[in-house]
Amino acid sequence: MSKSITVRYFAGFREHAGTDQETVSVAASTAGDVFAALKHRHGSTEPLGHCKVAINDEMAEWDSAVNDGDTVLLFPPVAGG
Amino acid sequence: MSKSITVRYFAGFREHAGTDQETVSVAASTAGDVFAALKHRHGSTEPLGHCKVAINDEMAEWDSAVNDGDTVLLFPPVAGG
Amino acid sequence: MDITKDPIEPDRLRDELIDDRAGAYVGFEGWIRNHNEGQDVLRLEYEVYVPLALSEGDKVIAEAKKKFPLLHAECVHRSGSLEIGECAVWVGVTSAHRDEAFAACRYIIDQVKVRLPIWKKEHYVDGHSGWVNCERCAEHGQLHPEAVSP
Amino acid sequence: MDITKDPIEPDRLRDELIDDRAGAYVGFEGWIRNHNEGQDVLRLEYEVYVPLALSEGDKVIAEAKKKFPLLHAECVHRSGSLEIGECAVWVGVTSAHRDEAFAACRYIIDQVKVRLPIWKKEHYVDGHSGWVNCERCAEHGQLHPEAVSP
Repeated sequence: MSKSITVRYFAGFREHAGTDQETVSVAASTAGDVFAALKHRHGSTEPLGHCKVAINDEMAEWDSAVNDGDTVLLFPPVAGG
Repeated sequence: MSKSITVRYFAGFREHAGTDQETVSVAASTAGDVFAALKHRHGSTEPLGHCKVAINDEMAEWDSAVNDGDTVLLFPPVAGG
Repeated sequence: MDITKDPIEPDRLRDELIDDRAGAYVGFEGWIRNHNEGQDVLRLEYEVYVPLALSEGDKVIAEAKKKFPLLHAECVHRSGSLEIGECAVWVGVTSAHRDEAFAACRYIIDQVKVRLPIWKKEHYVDGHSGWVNCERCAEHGQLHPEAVSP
Repeated sequence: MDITKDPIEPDRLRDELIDDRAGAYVGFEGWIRNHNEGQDVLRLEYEVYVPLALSEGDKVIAEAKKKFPLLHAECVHRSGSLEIGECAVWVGVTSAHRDEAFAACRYIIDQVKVRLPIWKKEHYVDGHSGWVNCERCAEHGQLHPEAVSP
């Protein structure tokens, strides 16, 4: 069943998508499903384990459930310091 | 055979000896012999391994040879930092 | 944890950790190097997702305080554009003895680097640029292997 | 290596290590704590045999530079009378990456503490005093077990 998900893109993902945020309708149970469904937007072929995800401003796991109306933040590999 | 050795005392050794330097005549082959012969002056019952010694301003070992006229510096356990 | 657009002042930050019970202070600073993986770096841009960088950084510091008997620990990371030589991140730790100050300072910087939502784009002397660590991000010019950063 | 009777200024000393090739700076400071082994400390006196402290300190720094790929490394130790909170020793190291900066800073302070001819006498709030580490020095009031210092 499709859910309405607001997706936020960061760093390289944002540059590839050409936007920092969009609301999409996706058939997704988990954060990982959202990442996979939007591969054409963020453009990443990184293994999921290199990237991170947050749901509604809380750090989450790729197998965390997403619900209708959630905001999913897609983080490319971090590089602080 | 006795040698004339100038002995310098530091920290607790100096306080115990009541002087920072004296020239003594001792029968000593090594720095360790000097330490042992002057136990009544520096007063230490520390194991030699806890203390350090220098001869003529160069760090030395307890089995380093001493010669007539040398200056032997007796260092109690160090505590920098 | 703090994120700032302004220059980091390590001496001022250190002074805030002063404590009569402290016998050891260890400070770490990450500076912008003029090279990375054989390329000449001109400047860097840090992108930080502030809300989660702050909460995740606070978690890291709380973990360090739980793991080690510390008196104080703090971390500040820059955002925005930085020139060569500027301080990108500072970590300061005080404790009674030095073992835990070294260990905790190291723990904090290691965790901050791998967990906080912070990205850096390097601008090279030859004109191109790229996001560090993002080998397969499908971005133009992002041909970096796994970054080895300070 | 430097030995000084004047207050140590870590921020000024750090600035002398600045280098465009440096990605990491690690600084260690040993501060005078208000307690040691359960006793309340009032102040400390450092006795330093300067000629050998300098030469042995220079050796330690040279060893660190040989062991690790450093850019710069320096150490300054105080002598004389110090109050609670004062900086007794500072070590600063810069390198391209953080691994070696942490390792070298730790190496230098560890070696400086066990090898340099430096002694400290603690003066306690209750009026007595003693040379740290000198359990069996046969001195009055020197009843300390092996010291665990910062």
